[in-house]
Amino acid sequence: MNLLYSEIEEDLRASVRAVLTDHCPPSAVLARLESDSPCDMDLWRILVELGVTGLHVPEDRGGQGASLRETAVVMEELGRFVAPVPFLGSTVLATTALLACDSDLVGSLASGTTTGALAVPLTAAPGSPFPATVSASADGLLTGRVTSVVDARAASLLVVPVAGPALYAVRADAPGVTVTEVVSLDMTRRIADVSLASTPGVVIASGDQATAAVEAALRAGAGLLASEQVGIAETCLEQTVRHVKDRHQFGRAIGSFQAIKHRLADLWLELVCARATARHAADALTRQADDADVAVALAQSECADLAVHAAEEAVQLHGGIGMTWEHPAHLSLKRAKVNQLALGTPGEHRMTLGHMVHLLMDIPSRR
Amino acid sequence: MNLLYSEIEEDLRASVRAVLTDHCPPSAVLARLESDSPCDMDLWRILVELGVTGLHVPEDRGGQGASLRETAVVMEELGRFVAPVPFLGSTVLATTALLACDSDLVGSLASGTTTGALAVPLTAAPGSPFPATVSASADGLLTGRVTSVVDARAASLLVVPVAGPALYAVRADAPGVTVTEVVSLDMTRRIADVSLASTPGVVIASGDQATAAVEAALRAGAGLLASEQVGIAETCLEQTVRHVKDRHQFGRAIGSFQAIKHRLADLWLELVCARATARHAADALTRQADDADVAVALAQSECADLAVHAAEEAVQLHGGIGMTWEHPAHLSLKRAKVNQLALGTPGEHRMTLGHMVHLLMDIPSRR
Amino acid sequence: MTHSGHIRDRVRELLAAHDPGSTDRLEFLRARFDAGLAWVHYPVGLGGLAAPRELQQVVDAELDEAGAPDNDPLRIGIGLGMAAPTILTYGTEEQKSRFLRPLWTGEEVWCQLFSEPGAGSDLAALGTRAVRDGDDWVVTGQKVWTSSAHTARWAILLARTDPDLPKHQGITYFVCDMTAPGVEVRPLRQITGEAEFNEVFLTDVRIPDAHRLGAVGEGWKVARTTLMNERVAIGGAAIPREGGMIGIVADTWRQHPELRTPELHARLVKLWARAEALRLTGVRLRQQLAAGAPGPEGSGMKLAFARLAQDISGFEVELMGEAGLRYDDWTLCRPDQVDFTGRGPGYRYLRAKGNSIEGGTSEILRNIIAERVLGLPSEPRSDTGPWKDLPR
Amino acid sequence: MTHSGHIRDRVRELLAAHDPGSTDRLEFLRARFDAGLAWVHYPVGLGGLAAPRELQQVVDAELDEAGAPDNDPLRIGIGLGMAAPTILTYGTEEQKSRFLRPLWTGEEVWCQLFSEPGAGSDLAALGTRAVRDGDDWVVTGQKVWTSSAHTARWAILLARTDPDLPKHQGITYFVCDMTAPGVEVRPLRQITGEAEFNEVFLTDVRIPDAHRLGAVGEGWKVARTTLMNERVAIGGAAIPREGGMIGIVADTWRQHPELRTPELHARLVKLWARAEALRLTGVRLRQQLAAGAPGPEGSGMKLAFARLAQDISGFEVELMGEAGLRYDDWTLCRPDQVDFTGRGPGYRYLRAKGNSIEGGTSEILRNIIAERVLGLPSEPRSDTGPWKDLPR
Repeated sequence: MNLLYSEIEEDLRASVRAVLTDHCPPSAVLARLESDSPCDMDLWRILVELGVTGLHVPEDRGGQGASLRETAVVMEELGRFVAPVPFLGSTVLATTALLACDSDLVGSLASGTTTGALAVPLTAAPGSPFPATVSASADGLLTGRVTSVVDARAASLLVVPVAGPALYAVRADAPGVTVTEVVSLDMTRRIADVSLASTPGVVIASGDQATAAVEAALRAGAGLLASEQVGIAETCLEQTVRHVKDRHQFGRAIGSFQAIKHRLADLWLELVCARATARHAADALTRQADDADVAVALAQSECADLAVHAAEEAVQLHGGIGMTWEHPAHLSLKRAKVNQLALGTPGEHRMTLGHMVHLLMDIPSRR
Repeated sequence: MNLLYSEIEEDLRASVRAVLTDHCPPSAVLARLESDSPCDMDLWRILVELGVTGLHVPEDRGGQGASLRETAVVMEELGRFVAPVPFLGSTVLATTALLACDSDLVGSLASGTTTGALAVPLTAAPGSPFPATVSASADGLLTGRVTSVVDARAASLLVVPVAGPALYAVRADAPGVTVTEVVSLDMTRRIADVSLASTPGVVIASGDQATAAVEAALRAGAGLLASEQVGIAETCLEQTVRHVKDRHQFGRAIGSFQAIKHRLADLWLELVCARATARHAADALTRQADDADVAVALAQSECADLAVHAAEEAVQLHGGIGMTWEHPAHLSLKRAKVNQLALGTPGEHRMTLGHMVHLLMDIPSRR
Repeated sequence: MTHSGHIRDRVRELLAAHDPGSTDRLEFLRARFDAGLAWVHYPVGLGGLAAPRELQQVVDAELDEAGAPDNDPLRIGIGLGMAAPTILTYGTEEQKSRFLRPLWTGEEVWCQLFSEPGAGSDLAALGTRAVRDGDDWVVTGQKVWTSSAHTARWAILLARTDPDLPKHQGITYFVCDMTAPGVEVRPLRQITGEAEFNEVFLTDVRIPDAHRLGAVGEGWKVARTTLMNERVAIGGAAIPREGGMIGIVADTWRQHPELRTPELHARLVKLWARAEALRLTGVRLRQQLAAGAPGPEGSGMKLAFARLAQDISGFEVELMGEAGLRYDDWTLCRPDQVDFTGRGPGYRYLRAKGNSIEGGTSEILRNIIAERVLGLPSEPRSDTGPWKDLPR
Repeated sequence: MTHSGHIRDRVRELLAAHDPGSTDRLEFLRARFDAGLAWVHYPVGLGGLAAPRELQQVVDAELDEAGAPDNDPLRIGIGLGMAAPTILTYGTEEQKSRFLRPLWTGEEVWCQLFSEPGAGSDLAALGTRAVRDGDDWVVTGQKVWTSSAHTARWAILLARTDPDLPKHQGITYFVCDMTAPGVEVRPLRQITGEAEFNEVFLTDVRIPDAHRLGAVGEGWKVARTTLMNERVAIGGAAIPREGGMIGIVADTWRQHPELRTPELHARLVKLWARAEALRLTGVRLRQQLAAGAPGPEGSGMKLAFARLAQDISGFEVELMGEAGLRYDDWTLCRPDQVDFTGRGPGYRYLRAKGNSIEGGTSEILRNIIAERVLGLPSEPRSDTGPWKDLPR
């Protein structure tokens, strides 16, 4: 078990952070909020150049041959900047699903020439039943609807779970595909409803392999989302510390008031503990450890609520300015709140966790 | 609905407080902790003189003809002083049970000539099944055991639920009665295990009347315990406020440090809200309101955790001195913690509450 | 002293002379003001009859029954609640005659120019400058969190007239003409997407000395009257069980068994209990007020309400699951009044964040409770020197 | 510089000359000290070999394997952890020779006379007076929270030698003979019923100036060495999953289905997750230390541990139901060392309350994190004048 960041990981972080500092300042994210193009594809292309889309894909399948640990570090940085790029949908969810199949398509996602999305609702949790809202006709045409698919509009390749179970690859521009964006609470990572009507697709897995592929994607997604949540919390804490040092009221920096100091000390401590769980999840996923499921559920349990808490404290301790549209605090708040629902709520993960560590809920009946 | 304290109630409070200030200072309670006589019967006799044992008993049955509202005020004061008297066991639980029967015995409890106890475990919650660990033989002799009976050692009259259901009056000095004190977490209100072996008793109710009498006692007990919890919290807050004003560290009263101020402000606010629920419960019980059960469950939900929180803050904010045996902070802590378990935990009361207000837990089956 | 019978006579006379069914709304309101039935506890000639305040309820009820128009009090809340009592207490006779009638009828909307970007919790640190120039004052500065600024004709304004004095001493209170040159109002968008409030930029705005309220340098004292009247509203009206946000969430729970989990159930019932406890606290507070013995509990109501609203709305988004990912509408709009519960869960969640900031932050309220209710000592002060030397 | 091979040779020589199976325990320990194998990083002649500290593990492992007795480090923790490094750093040659050997062998137990009833969190405000009288100092005052005082031969003591200076400047550090006339030790009973600690009353106790550690008035600087060494222990040893309190509660849950409710389940799993998260945080901290890059995370471990222990033990009492009403034993006893988890739920609950007070209150730890880790500004200070004028 290695819960540290390696030197290579720190170098990777520095590269990603340099790109984001230059190309993804809060002003740029704010300016894009209500635009019709949800993702910043210019920024995405620069990140693709850096190679971040193939980190956890083996070299012989077109990737960098690193691991989910490195991908988790990228998630932390993207969380810090609330970056509007399809990393979760394409690099984490779709890529992990394809990796678990014998599909060659993974290479184009790893290289960034294609952007993908996994057609499941963003709220799907690891361990939930195989989604089966799309069905295939006898001649292999797909019909059905999947709601709340993350990063769907940016995707040219849809990885679609189909009743059977099976997993299909569908081109986003194929006949019968409709991707309808909905109004998202997190405008920096939007969701869309995907409809298929007699749409042609290619089977890439079926039976247990299809089920396992979706499960692997959801598990990796939930585990790595914990790292994003750590990144969000970290930036919220840093911004708030900076603000309370600068902001003077009653002749003092408000950060010298003890109640504020104690709240921020508590938040820092929560962050310290949550970070250990997020690293643990990324490490356990990488090692394919026996208790990777426990590690993922634990990390989500701790990190999801942490990020919301940190973002809420950031808004509160920025005072009125934190309530304004022009200040970036709400970007973190909305991302953190949506992440709390994404890939399993903390409550769902704790339910799973209790089950896995034999703290059963099997309750004798009462009134 | 009247959530205030009437003038009569305030007068009553003043009388009780005056007696307790004189006869029940912390030093006296501390001195009695490890003595073999758990209750202060001298203090009890003075309180009996005041008439507090018959407040909620009608005049034609030997009482004062006031109501549970007044009895609740006495509970608040007894809680403030962590007074070692058998008020809960005798005046609240046993008296209320007898009131619900056509038994003349209530008069002697109301007048204080007899001290009673209701033979149920202190953890029994309103709405729980009729306790049936004692059974009657064909010739009316009782055999069985009831654990954790509050104020049992001070009682000369035991009111015993018996399988059937029935309610029996049993003299504590009757043949076959054994009252074994256990080591109690709250040494100021001890519990004992009661055994009966072919013990003679008198039936005072049977069937639905017995069930209703026990339920009425538990409901009144839980509802009025909320007032005691308010009293505990109030005294903890007052003592802590006094301490942090006096105690200087770093050249300042520690009560001028903002983190301490904010915590005590929060505690005060919890107390304010909890007090409204405790008054509401006492008032609803008095009015025999339709939603008295809701009012009781709500009051326990809010007041039990409040009292523990207040006592824990008192220990912490007194620093090292609050951890010592000689300081009275631990008296409130132990009473509050035991009260959290007594007559239903906050969790049990909330379960009941959810049921009563139609927030059902009827959950579709998951994994 | 006027008694209730006399008041009813006056109402009847007003209604006889101005049939609500056929009289123009504004004409009726003016007539009502002139009849002393606007606010009966105000002096005669200023919309009142110098009568006991509680008789206003009689007037309102009778006029309401007769179908008379009201003055849309939510729309002109700042004028009625803050400007009017301040003008009445500190205004000159000319000021009272000029301002109160159109204020009450709603012909002239008022707003409040107090808070500044650098003076929020510490309002007395405000830096908007007013410099005397002949019969005028010349005012320059920036105000923020101003509701109704874009519809207002007048503003109550705090400005610093002497930066060499300690912060509370160099402030003066003015009435500012919002149509004067140099007044610029910009909508201030919030995290909900809408713009309830405005920023107001003042650039060399000329205010005649005749529009000063109270003496030069006495502005903080005058402002306390205004702010005390702001807080009177706290406690508010009685709400039924499950009124407000908790009712919305409870209904969702009842209607959607598929959203339930044991953990959410435990949290919901706990929130329900807290909401009901707070409601009962409000009931008890009103009973204390009615009994003429107001307790200090009022100071806590806003603090508790803010926390509860935030906890319930945060829970609601989690409970909604997939629907919680969505928002109703991000379109920028400028609502006339705020609706905490009318929109979707995402809106409720975001809007509730403001509850612990607006009208006194929760941190300031905790200070107030600790010092004024519990009597804990204040912090050592580091802001007692001249305003101009304060760190900021 | 001694390397690992040389160390192993020394161990072998020691074992050859003193067979652990047949040598008296104390004799063996003295021989080990004299061989420089007590604390290898100490100087030659003082129980060490001036070797790198990490080689101690090699020594300990080899001796342990050979069945050699140890010096019962938990019993003499204050001597080993606090007195020894301070004597090494500030002691005279005579002091080092006199004190370190019996300290290490456990022949002489040490205790710490720092805290006072009026100087807890604010230790530097201590008021125990030491007045020079010829070659001696005469010490009078009261100390508190002293563990091992009743078994100790020596104490490290802070006393005020100049009340006219600011509080940090007038303190001097002494070694106090606990058998000297005027030293009175009284057990201090805690809310658990037992007396882990003592009060120590000092009345005209004479301490020779030769037992002063460091210069007159430099006591605070010397004490910082002591206190820094106290904090090194934090982080502690690796524990397995479900080690400590959470394991006890989890086992109770598994063995007693009749205690379960959905609400308790949700709370238990949450506590389990927090316990596991804190355990992993400890693992990560040790990995950072091992990698030579200690993070500031250590400052938080005690704070987080205290809160978690209090929450788990509070939960456990609730979970136990009727059994939670009972206590195991209130009899006054004076345990040699504290056992947080060995007794019943009631004991665990009460004892855990001390976790957020002893060794630095949680409030002080939050201040430290806020100021040293987050870099937030300190409070305005009001205790910089002469000690004698400070409010208390």
